[in-house]
Amino acid sequence: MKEYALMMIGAALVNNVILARFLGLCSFMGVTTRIDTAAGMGLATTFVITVSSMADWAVQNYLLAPFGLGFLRTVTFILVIASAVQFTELTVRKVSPSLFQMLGIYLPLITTNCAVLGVALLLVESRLSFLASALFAFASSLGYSLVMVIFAGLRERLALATVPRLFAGPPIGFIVASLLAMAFMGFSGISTG
Amino acid sequence: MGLIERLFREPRWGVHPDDHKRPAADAPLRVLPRPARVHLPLQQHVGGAARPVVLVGQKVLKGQLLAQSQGNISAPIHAPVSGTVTAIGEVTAPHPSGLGLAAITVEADGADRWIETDPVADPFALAPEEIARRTAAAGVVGLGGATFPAAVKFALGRRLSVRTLIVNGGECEPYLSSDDRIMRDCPAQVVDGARIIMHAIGAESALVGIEDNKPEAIAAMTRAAATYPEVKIRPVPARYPMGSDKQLIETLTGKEVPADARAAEVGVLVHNVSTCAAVHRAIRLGQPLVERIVTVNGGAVTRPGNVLAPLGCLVDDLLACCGVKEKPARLLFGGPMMGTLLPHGRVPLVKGASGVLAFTAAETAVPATGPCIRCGSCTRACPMGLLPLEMAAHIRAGDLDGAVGYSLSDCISCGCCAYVCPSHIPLVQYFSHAKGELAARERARLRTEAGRRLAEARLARLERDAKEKAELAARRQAERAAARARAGAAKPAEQTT
Amino acid sequence: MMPGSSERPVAAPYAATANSVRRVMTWVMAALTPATLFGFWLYGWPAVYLWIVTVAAATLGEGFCLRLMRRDAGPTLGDGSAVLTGWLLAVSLPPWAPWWIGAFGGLFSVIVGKQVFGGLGQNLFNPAMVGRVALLISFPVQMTAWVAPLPMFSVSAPGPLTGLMITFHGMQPAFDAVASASLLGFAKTEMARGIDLAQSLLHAPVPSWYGSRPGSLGETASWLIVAGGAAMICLRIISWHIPLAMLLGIAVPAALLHAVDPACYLDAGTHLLSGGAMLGAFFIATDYVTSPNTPRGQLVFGAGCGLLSYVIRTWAGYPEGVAFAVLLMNSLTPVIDSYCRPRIYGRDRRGAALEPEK
Amino acid sequence: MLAVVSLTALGIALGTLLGVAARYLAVEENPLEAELQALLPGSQCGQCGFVGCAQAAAALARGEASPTLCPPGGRAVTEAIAAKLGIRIDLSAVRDDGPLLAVVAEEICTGCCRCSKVCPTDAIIGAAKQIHNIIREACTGCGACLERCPTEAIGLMPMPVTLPHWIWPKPAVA
Repeated sequence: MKEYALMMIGAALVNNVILARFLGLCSFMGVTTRIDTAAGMGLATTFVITVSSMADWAVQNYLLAPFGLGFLRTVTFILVIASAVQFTELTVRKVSPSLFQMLGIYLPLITTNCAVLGVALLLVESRLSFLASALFAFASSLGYSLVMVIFAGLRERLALATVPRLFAGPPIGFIVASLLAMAFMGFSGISTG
Repeated sequence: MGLIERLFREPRWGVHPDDHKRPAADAPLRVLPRPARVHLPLQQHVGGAARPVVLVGQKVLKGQLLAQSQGNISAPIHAPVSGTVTAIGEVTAPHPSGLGLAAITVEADGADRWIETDPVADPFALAPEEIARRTAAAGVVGLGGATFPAAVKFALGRRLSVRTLIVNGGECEPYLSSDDRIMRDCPAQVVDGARIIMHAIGAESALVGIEDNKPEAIAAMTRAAATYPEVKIRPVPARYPMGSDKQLIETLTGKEVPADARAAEVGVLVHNVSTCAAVHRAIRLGQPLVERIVTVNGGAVTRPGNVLAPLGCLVDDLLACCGVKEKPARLLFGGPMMGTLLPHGRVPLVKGASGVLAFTAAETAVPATGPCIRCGSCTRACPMGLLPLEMAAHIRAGDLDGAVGYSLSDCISCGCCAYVCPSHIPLVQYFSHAKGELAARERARLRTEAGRRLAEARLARLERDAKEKAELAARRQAERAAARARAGAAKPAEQTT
Repeated sequence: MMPGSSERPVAAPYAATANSVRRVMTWVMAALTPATLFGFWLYGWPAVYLWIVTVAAATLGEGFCLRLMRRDAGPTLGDGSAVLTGWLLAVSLPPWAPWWIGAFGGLFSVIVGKQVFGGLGQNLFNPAMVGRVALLISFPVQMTAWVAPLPMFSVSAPGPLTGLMITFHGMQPAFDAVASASLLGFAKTEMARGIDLAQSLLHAPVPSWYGSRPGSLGETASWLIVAGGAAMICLRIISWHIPLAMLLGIAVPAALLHAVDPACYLDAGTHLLSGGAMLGAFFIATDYVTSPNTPRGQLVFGAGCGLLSYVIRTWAGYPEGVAFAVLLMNSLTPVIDSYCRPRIYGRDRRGAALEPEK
Repeated sequence: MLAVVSLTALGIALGTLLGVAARYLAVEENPLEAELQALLPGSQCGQCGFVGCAQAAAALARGEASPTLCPPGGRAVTEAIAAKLGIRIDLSAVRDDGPLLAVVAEEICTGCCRCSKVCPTDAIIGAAKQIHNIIREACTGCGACLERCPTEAIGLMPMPVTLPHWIWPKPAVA
């Protein structure tokens, strides 16, 4: 029990997908202009990461590993991820057309969000059990969503600030991201300690 | 205030500016020497402008109707002096823009002859509708500054069966003391006016809210209301903006007026003390609203005090009456918190002006605006529970819809936020600007929509025209063909014969 | 137009408070002075020099940035915010840290923590804590080199000249003050070595009631900090929400876990009185710019700061977590602000109009 | 071989799943074009370069036209279109001098009636050989009448500022 908790905290905060592993930066900079949008993106990505990680675990352990098809891993994983994304896209479009409009191109682009494939590949390497990998994937994506929402809040405020022209736009975004990463370093040592 | 009290009895809203009410409030009431001419803007109230019923050159008596109300929400204008109508044209409006406003100018003849009035001995024998009619005919509007026609409010109160009349003697604006003066000098008129209004709207009781920094007014009003148990005098804490309807209602009754709703919907109606006195005069004496008490105050004034002045006299006349120490650097109608900036002193006194403030250059000097440090002072001060700093930040960035998302429409422009701001950000101006822009946008939208309707109507008309023309042409052709056929038929017949 | 007024009319109100940004900053500095003077006395001349270097670096950094942006530096420097940033950073540094720690920290705080965002009021993170955390992760050795108190004018204390040597020329190993440890750091290393608290605390550095213990320049005298904070609350410079919530956020979990297992977890009193807890609660977390501005939001923010401080102190790699916790909660401030809004008059919490009550 | 088979099988399986999902989660196409047309002034003035507002709306929906295309609509319409299309545009680039009005110079007007025939909102009144007049409330300031006037008697001017239309200026940023 305690191990699971520690592992989840580690996945969500200490080794945060965005701030420590630097995955998923495209959507991190792309859809964090408003808190609502970022939360929607976080939810969609959480769903995709969790579902596709579970599916990928099954594919890995019952298909690829037994038949020695390791070289097909990336292709199959992307296939699974793309399907999950397609499903999510259909769902979002049905449930919340406004969110669909706001996410725009970034919704289908979850497919190429390296956080998704990254988590799946990390799981293969770590050889966790099914439950553990599901929890790890879920925690990772929660960490992703958390950082997305935080960053969206910060950018909402930045949009109103009179940032010097030299830093306006992406530069200040990356400075904020770096300061955020610095703050998240405070968590380091939790899962190992 | 004790330390413990300061820590734990923090008021929930508002500010407590230095009130500067004395010595002006204590000076006895003066009467303005009759001005040579008066200018009466046709719009001194909320609603439609009045329509002139006099001609240039016509002789008028004091109290004679000059312009009648126009539309459902409007108020008539009466002559405050007897004399001759010399012009119907534009004068400078009491407005920061300095734009013009249509007005009737009356040259005083010095006689001050009243027109024949129609006093009522027992107003309580009149039907409520008759009181409303007479009040409307007398041109009484809310004298606290809102200038909403009083009679319209009566009708509203009756329709929504209001039970409590709240008489607003808050006068929370610094410097102003005209309501204070009227309560001290003629409390009987105020109480009688309140009782007449109660009769007109069918209210059971009246609560008179008076800020506790006016002990003399409270004493005088208590004495005057002693014989009428239904009129209760309620001292309220002196805190700006206690004189705002919503805040006074909440303080006196504990009820909160829902957003976008009127006070009458929670069973109360608010009238200012000066309005009550004006209703008293309109009914008991039959006199229309032609004069008012106005506070002349501010650092540039030599003898600050309250002056009974005819409407339409110039600000310069009032200042001359009270004396000016130095050329005022800023002139205001109303108080410093919500008052109207005047472009110059040649602006006529209007019904809603409770004070004329003349400030010296030293008093108007404000520290330079700094950046917002998000201290939250404005949030704590806002009596409406808004977030002025967020709204202003969005407006500054040009995001008006963002400000609307922070409920800009609930802002009452009381000025508490800008008053407390340590960075001296003109928050209210941001909000006024945004409200104006949004209104302009709405007007543009309506205009576009009307244009579209017209365009569609035109297209339909053109189509109809074309169709009719085609039909007509077809009919003509048919007729011609028929005629030709007939002719053809006749010809062969001819041939055969 | 009136004489003296410009073409653009000015809107009401035509009255303003005597309060100003400068007055606020001045009061905060005044409230911070006793604890700082105590730190000077406790750690001697090196502390004074470090303070001067840090404050000067912050001020110069601000002036430099304003010059770069071609803005008039006078009024902005005059409001005292840069001095306060440097000051807050200085009091959170190890008192005998070399001068370049203060200089780097001061510059980093003001430039990266504040001016990059557009100056006062625009920054998203507390500038002093940005500087402190940047120093802590860049120079962990220097940033955790605590000294035992050597009160000024005592026999073994370094004089003004020796102090100069310490600050500007690196530490002099001749002093036995060197290489002491703060209580939190001590407990953490002992725990890591497998010695439980019941054992290790027996020979831990004993904190004295008035704050004579190894620690940051101005963080040790909790009673002076509390006095300064209380003065600020009375003057309405800050409200009580953040400090109270933050102290509770540290004390409640500390008390609970200490009750569960005293051998593993320090007690609440120790947590409150050590490290930057007090300074953080009264002076750092209460920074206007980077904290929420509604009471409810401030309670959430304060509790979050306290809780995260405790979590980082107890489980993470760093012995002190206040700076990280404040930065983390700073980053959440916009989110807190957008969800904790005050109730608008005539509306319910969600913003819908109330039902009229007759 | 196994690889091909397994991949194909996986693809077919997932494709079927998605197909089923698409059926259950189907939504009607967004009637974007009609919504856009509702935002445009509808005066068919042609200043955007399209024949009429319907054609402009179609081009907008296809993404072939910029939201800034409508001069009579001004900034308000541009903002509304951009919001509908979900794009951000720099509004400062849009010239908006506020609403415009057409005015007839009475001393030059010959009463030829040509302008009133092209006015999309029927805002021009006047009989032959009579001086024409423009109904302020109905004029959209599209300028269609300007080119038609043989004597150049019609001009556009900004709507005059009146008291209720006066707006507080935005405070100068410190």
